[in-house]
Amino acid sequence: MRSETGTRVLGTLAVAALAVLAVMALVVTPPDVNQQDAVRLFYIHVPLATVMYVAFGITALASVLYLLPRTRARKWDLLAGASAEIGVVFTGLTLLTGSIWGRTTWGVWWTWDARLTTTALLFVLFLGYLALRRTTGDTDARAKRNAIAALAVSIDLPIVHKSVEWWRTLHQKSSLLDEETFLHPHIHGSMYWTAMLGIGAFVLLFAWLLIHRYRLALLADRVEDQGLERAIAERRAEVLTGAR
Amino acid sequence: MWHDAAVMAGKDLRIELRSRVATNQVAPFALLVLVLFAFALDPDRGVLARAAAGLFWVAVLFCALLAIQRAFAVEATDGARDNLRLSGLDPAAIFLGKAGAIAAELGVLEVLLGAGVVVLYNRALHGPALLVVTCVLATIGLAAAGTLYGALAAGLRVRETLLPLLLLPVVAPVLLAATRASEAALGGSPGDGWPWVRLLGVFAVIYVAFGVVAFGPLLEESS
Amino acid sequence: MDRVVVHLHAVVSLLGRFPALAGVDLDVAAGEVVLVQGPNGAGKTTLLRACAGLVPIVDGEAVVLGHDVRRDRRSVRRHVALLGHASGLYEDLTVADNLRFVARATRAPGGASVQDTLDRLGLGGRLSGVQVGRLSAGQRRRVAVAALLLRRADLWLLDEPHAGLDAEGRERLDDLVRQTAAAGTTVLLASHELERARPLASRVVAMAGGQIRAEASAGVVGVA
Amino acid sequence: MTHVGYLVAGYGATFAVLAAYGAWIIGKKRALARELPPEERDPRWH
Repeated sequence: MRSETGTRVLGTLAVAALAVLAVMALVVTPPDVNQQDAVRLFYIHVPLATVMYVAFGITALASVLYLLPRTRARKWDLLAGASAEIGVVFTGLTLLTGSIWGRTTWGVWWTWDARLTTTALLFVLFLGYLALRRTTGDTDARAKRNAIAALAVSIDLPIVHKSVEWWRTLHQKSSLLDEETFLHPHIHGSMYWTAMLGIGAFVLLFAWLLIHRYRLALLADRVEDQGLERAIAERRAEVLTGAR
Repeated sequence: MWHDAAVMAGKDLRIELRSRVATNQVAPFALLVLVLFAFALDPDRGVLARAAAGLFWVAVLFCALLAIQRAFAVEATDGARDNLRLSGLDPAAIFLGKAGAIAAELGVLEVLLGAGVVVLYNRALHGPALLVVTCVLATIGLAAAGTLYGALAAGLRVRETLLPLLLLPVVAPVLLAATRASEAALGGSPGDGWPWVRLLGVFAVIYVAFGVVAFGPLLEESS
Repeated sequence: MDRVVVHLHAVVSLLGRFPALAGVDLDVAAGEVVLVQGPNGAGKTTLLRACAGLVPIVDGEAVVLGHDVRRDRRSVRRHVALLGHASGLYEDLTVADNLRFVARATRAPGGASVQDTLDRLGLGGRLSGVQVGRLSAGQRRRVAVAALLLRRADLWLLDEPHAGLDAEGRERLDDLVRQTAAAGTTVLLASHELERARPLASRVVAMAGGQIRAEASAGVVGVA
Repeated sequence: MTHVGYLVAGYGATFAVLAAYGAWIIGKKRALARELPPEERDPRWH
């Protein structure tokens, strides 16, 4: 049953979960004592940031699997690319919602808040990775290079995270945007459940997007290969047409 | 392995000595960048002096980009790349050799830039131990990550524009850590600088190790 | 002494997505000098580079000097010397610098010394101190041949070797090919210049459309 | 209800971008599927 109905169910589930999230986040949950209703942005900002890391984690894992000779397969390269692209979309949205939230709290569109800065660096890091993926070259060579590039970026993440955190917490205490402060269970019950729902909904959406983006990559790969058989046939026919 | 690395580094450095691109183009460029910063930041309001460490490392970053582009432009002719693969040199040694040559060049440039900062931005040097360690570790980190990304982008038509996009975000933590450590040294409170130096050390170790492992496949695959 | 040095069966090789080799079958025994001739774009250059393990082989079998090229490219390369269109030398380095780098890099055990090789190619005197960038195409080609000699390889892959050489240069090259083939080194030679290359070859194969089309024994003077 | 404008902008933009991205993927997939020979048609592609 891993056919079309499977993903359609997943798709409708994700949309339903997002709808419930919107209602809970915008209406049901109470406003924050000092941020008032701006806190409602958290219900999508935090899940977006969480899924971003999940996506880039999958890219790193798939790249490792591609590099290990035992598990080397085209599909890992395609999965790494698909997950990274979705990851960049989620990173962009995390930055967007973070910036809007910054505007409501500090009146400026961009604050050098530790988490936002790290996210911005992630955005540029993986944009570079995606740019590298788009360059031409023979498929196997390109796939191996993509995997190495993905790992070269991924091993940088903890360093980026640590250095930015030290840099920004020299002056003020840890970032307000931290989900630990936000997801703390003792906060008002409905807020906590809404936050959990948020992460669940966006993970479902991510899964749906990944499956279809992966299939798109598979299809593009197949169309490219299909062209290859034709090219070999034409190549061989070159002599018959008297290519003297 | 170390013999091969020395052979490679020797070749790269000899190319730089003979072609004198480093001395005639990259070094003047480095000083030019310092002067441009001075134009951008009005010198007499003290901003320049305070930002000296940061500006120094931004200038080093730009020079690193040039040195890396140059190091791989030399190998860009497909004949040279074929010979390198056929040469039987161990890829890890090629990586260490090339990174070593770039590190050496950057070291010289840093001394030059250091003098430039002291003279142009009239910042006296303090905490020399911290400064030297910071420069050494940051240079190793930049050379290793730079050589790795130079190989990643090598052989691609768009490598001139792709290399900065790929490399600069990755070495952003080096810029951050090196600047903070240098400011701690210049500001006379070296104690604050040492955690940043540890971070530079971690970065250098990770990217040298990753480069040694990844360079072989990269050399193979760059068409 | 009929050891098969090069065994290619249905080899397919891609340049980007263009199938430069579309199913090549070729067997070359030790000491043979095989001439591969054919029109531009037939795939001659790719064939040589595939034998050297420089181009990914996506299909078929390829065994060179006992090593499977597809699985173990690096060990093939240690025993192979390629003379390509591009000299592959470092323009900023002098002739002597370039050759010293090749000698030290390939750690040619007991290889002919750099000076000796320079003399054999007539590059000994003033030329050795000149930057390769300043040499003429012909001189550059000679330095490339000198580099080839330094490698003491078991398989020579020569791509249009005579191109750019003057009469004296060609004479020296022909002597070198005869001497090395006599010494047991196998030579795969890709060339347009039939009248120049044929006397050297013990066998001629014609190539077109990324495949070996016809085979003709040159049956000619020179190497048996 | 404070910051309504910001909330609408934040939620609206997020859902709009995600919906557009999803639609783009499905659309591109269908377009590419047409290039495959009929026998390779596969439910995964639509």
